[in-house]
Amino acid sequence: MADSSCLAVEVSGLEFRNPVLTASGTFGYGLEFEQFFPLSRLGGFCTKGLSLLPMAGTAPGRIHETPAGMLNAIGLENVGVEGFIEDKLPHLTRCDTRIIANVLGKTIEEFVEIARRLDPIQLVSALELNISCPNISEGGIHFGHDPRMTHKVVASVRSATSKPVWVKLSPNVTDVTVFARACEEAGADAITLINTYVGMSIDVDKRRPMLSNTTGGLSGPAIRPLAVRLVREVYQTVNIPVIGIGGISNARDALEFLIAGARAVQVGTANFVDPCAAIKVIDGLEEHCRRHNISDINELVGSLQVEEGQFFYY
Amino acid sequence: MADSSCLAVEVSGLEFRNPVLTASGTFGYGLEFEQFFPLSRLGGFCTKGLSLLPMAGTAPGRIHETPAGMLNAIGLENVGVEGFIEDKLPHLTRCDTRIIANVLGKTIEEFVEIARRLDPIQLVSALELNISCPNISEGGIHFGHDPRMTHKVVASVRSATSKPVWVKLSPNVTDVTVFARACEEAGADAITLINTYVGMSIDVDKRRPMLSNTTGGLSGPAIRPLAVRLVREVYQTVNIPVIGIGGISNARDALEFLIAGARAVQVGTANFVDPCAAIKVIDGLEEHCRRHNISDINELVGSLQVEEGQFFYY
Amino acid sequence: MAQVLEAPVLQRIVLPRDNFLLELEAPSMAPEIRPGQFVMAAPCDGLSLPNPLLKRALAVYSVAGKGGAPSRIQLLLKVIGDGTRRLADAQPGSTLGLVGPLGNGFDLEAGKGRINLILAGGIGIASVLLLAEQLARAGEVVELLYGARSERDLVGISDFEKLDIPVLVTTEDGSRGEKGLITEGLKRCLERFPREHLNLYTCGPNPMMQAVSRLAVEHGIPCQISVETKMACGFGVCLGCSIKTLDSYRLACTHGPVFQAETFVWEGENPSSEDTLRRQAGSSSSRRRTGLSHG
Amino acid sequence: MAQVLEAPVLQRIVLPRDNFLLELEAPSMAPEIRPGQFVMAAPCDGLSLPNPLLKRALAVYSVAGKGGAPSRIQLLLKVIGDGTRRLADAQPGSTLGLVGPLGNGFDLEAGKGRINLILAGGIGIASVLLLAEQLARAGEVVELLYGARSERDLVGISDFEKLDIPVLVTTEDGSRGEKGLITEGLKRCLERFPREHLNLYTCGPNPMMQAVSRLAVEHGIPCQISVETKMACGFGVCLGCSIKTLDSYRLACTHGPVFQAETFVWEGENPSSEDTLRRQAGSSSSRRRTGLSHG
Ligand SMILES: Cc1cc2nc3c(=O)[nH]c(=O)nc-3n(C[C@H](O)[C@H](O)[C@H](O)COP(=O)(O)OP(=O)(O)OC[C@H]3O[C@@H](n4cnc5c(N)ncnc54)[C@H](O)[C@@H]3O)c2cc1C
Ligand SMILES: Cc1cc2nc3c(=O)[nH]c(=O)nc-3n(C[C@H](O)[C@H](O)[C@H](O)COP(=O)(O)OP(=O)(O)OC[C@H]3O[C@@H](n4cnc5c(N)ncnc54)[C@H](O)[C@@H]3O)c2cc1C
Ligand SMILES: Cc1cc2nc3c(=O)[nH]c(=O)nc-3n(C[C@H](O)[C@H](O)[C@H](O)COP(=O)(O)O)c2cc1C
Ligand SMILES: Cc1cc2nc3c(=O)[nH]c(=O)nc-3n(C[C@H](O)[C@H](O)[C@H](O)COP(=O)(O)O)c2cc1C
Ligand code: FES
Ligand code: FES
Repeated sequence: MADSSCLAVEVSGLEFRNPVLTASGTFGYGLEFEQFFPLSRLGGFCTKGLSLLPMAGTAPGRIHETPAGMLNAIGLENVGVEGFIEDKLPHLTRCDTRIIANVLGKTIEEFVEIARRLDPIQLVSALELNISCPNISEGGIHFGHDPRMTHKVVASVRSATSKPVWVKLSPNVTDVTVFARACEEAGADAITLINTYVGMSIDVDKRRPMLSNTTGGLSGPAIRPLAVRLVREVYQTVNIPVIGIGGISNARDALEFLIAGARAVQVGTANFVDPCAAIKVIDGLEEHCRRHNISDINELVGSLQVEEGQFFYY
Repeated sequence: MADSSCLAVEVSGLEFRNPVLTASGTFGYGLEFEQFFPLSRLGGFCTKGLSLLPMAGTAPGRIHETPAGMLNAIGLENVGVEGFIEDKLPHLTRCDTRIIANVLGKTIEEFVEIARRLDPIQLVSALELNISCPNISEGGIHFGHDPRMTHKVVASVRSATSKPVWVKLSPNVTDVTVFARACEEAGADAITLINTYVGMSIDVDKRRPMLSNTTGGLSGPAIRPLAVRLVREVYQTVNIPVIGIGGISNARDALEFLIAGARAVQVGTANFVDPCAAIKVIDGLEEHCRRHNISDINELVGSLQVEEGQFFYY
Repeated sequence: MAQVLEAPVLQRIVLPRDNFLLELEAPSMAPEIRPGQFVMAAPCDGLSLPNPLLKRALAVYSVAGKGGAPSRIQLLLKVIGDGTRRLADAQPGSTLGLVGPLGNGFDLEAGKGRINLILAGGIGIASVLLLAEQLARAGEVVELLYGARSERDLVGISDFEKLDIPVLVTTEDGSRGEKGLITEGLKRCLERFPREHLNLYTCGPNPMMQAVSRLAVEHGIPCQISVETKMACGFGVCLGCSIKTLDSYRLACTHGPVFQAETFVWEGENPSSEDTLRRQAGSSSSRRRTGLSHG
Repeated sequence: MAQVLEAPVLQRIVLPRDNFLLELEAPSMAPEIRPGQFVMAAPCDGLSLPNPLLKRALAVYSVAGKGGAPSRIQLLLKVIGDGTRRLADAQPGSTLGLVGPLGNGFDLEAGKGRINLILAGGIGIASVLLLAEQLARAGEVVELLYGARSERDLVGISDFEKLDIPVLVTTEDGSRGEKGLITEGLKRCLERFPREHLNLYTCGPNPMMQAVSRLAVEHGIPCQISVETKMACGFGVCLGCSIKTLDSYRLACTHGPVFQAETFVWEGENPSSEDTLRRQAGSSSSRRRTGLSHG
């Protein structure tokens, strides 16, 4: 059922059996989910952000739930690129799904070095550059808030790897299309968006931030309307494919992104709420295609019909 | 009880009996709420955005509910500044609360002209410049996304009125502090934030936007963590007072803003959910002060305690 | 004057096809209700945030109470999405948060001395029981034309029969009454009764009300429609519930939810200025005209 | 191997002070539960979005079933905020969404041949019934020290008494048992029993567990603590539930929720490198040492 071909999509030269991936930082290194479903059901998954060296992350007090969402400041705790290659990948050789390595450097050189190390790794289908993490002080969001830096890091990684390069954009900017264009010009193969919005919650009795890091990234259904709009804007701006993320919990949510212009989607926070959320999204998309007689889900991509000019009375 | 002096605050030279106002566009012209409670309970209220001429707003399909929030594209339907002065204000002469005129122009000249017309009106305590409405194509957000334009419109209005000038900022920018500083330098008396985030929802069966205007502004609890963080940033940047808005439904929510640095708050979308929401916020603040032995709510303003430097392990 | 209150749920009756009847204790509100008015409602569940966030508009189906002024109100609702799902789950002993009464309701004057046809589609029935009751009590001629997909979707018929109001049922699958659309029933009424004596009220899905409106306007019969829009507040401050009339946008909550069919512009309709003039002419003449027949 | 399932609520028992016991049908999960493990839980309410969004961690209080393998699990919960409010509202006939069993649970080996003192504070009792049961069944010496604010906050005592486990109650207001804090009870035990024969388990509010830990570490008594943190997933992927140990951050969900008192760093504690060395030394020695007394 899940493999029925009506859901197949192509992104950056790669075939995906369906347009549903799971988002970086919400799916561990994939292994943790094998107890819930075969990873081969997925279009693919994005690893937790990998840095050159392992990182321990921020102090306890890393998450806080908010209305229809959550704040996180994990501080990119991860096993490092070598740890991933040596300790995690050997267990993934038979997972039969596309693995996207989400990577993060503090400098361009680090980004390039990580890309080089992953380049020979067959099991990794593509790189997703996280230039948008709000939770570390160096790197991350710095590359994502200055279009020249964005261009530079993308171009550098592009020339350091033979794999498709996806760039994950920050929504915390005035005009995301500027960054999308910079990525396209620098040779990116796809744009993924959105990463989280910077936010903050306060314990009003203690008068202290809920997170040890003071601020964190807001994810979940709360931000979905913002993400859908940004995906639409980027879809209208660039020619490379767009991968939509932000508050997707079910097939209806995923369809919003596809119709807005996303070639594929990623399920994030919903994996915490229901470990099988991504599978439900896939099943729901197939059901939708059946009900609406859609033989190829690509028909839906960018199919939003917008009414002509609204008129205002004065 | 409500008038107990522990809640009194001063903003831009004006005394408010409590720090709870109601937000523009969510409280009509005040009159609609007289059936629910005496307006004198409030610190004050902000009128629906007033333009030079009346506006009919956008076509039907103006609102859509989203997780813990709602999108709106009202298109600034309003009676116009003259309509307000002639038809609404006469009924407000005995409301005994502060009226803040939220105003909006398509050009600097319009802003100035509206300010001039309101200048002699005693009942209006202050002007709140809406340079951040996402739902009209001219004016509004254009002034809010270019710091030079922000400076220009604020300085122009500042010299056209003797009333305090508050400026309402857009959150849809990379760095809101740039705009806050521009306002301060141009002579603004207070900063109010946030206005809504631009978002979009899609009817996936019809493949059409849920709003006739395609995009709309996201408000409600969903955006509160984002608003709290922006208020904190602006509080740390400027010396003029900050008025916090965004998803406040109860006293706890309001306290987050006060502790983050807001001198006063505005209740918006919650007025729709419960017409008495603002009153509950006021009662809850008083209760909080009593429970925590706070004799002056100003003690709380900006009282957030942030831990020193977090350490990361590598 | 609308009130804000928490009303205890006294009774919850499960009806076929996801329809529910809730009876609430609301002694301050019940006597104030006029036919066609509505409340904004949501369960009080003790959570810090309601889900969905916004209350939902529900017509007051009926008011009740032993002797003297009514003290209870009844809501009849069909589960569509999350808002109605949560309302339908409200158990006796729990309470609903209400704001109301809201809206203008139906103009009963227009029905004086007329043959009043009430056309209800589906859950639209919820808006018209009080109307039927008051018209009947005032001695006016009233008939209910009630259309639904299937027999099991019909709710509340006995409440109308108790008032001795003739009920003409049409179902799309013919499982009860005439098979077909309610407009077929209306067309037959147009043959049965002199048009100039007719007065219509309608509440139901948009396509049905649009079809009824078209017939009414074509034949110059006054017709009041009770429309459904998304509403955030229900009392005129969010400006979110606008609908289009021939000369301006209006708010469904405070100007409506009842509008005249002649001046209402349906979604997708784009009346040319000619149409506008014709319909406006028709509208004023239909109001003045009394003994005139279009044949 | 954790499972994802929808478990029907069979029974809901209302206890004093906002405590509730829920019994669920979960035949595939019940036999897998080890003492100290937990589930992530939320009601299935048919809405398109859960509210709150995230499930809540709940210890498995007990498992039950007629003959053979257990088929039901019991959750004991106290209403704190929205998450536990909604769980407590779950009626028989409804279902809970569960993920579990999760976490490593208690190390029962450590209790072999020891005098096992279980120190529970408040709703912390929920994590230790299965532990007590299995220790008792294995023939180990077990005593429960149970502290709460007041008599009415004590829940489940009879479940321990049924197992013939001595229960030593302390309440802050003295309404039942000894008046005072649970650490007073512990101090008396330290006098009653040879320390080198003791083994502690504790679950309760952080300040209580911190005090218990301090006593245990001071006296070189092994002590397992079951900690509570905010959890988004419960199975090791959000990395949100980290706690600090002397040498690294650890995940409360997959590395815990049970940790050794000696290596656990409490909020606010900032062990100097000296402390660290001392405690690490203490910790390894306390494990090796058997006949040594600190006086
Ligand atoms: C003045 C007024 C009076 C009303 N009176 C009643 C009443 O007495 N009884 C009653 O049951 N309802 C009544 N309604 C409708 C009710 O308010 C709900 O808004 C509506 O049923 C959908 O709310 P929901 O939360 O269940 O669905 P939502 O979650 O808001 O919507 C679910 C999905 O259904 C679609 N949808 C919305 N409305 C309808 C519809 N009518 N038919 C089909 N799909 C729809 C939405 O676009 C959405 O995709 C009234 C509405 C108004 C404006
Ligand atoms: C491994 C594990 C096992 C658990 N087992 C159980 C169990 O068996 N039974 C049970 O009832 N609970 C148990 N809990 C706690 C439970 O998961 C809830 O998280 C907690 O009670 C708060 O959830 P809530 O949604 O009700 O409150 P929230 O809305 O999340 O919190 C409400 C407010 O209370 C504060 N708060 C959170 N936790 C506590 C607390 N413990 N005491 C006081 N204030 C608090 C929050 O900071 C917030 O301000 C366990 C937790 C963990 C991690
Ligand atoms: C706990 C957590 C950790 C995350 N870690 C990463 C990360 O390492 N790299 C990254 O690019 N995005 C990370 N993200 C962002 C998600 O991949 C996703 O972009 C975001 O959460 C929005 O999607 P959602 O609303 O579906 O969660 C993380 C998100 C969460 C909630
Ligand atoms: C329906 C609606 C209409 C609004 N109209 C205006 C307006 O005219 N002028 C303005 O400055 N802000 C307007 N706002 C923004 C609110 O004043 C407020 O800044 C925003 O909604 C965030 O607060 P909340 O989350 O409490 O609603 C409007 C908001 C809503 C929901
Ligand atoms: S529903 Fe808010 S104005 Fe009508
Ligand atoms: S709760 Fe998600 S990793 Fe522990």
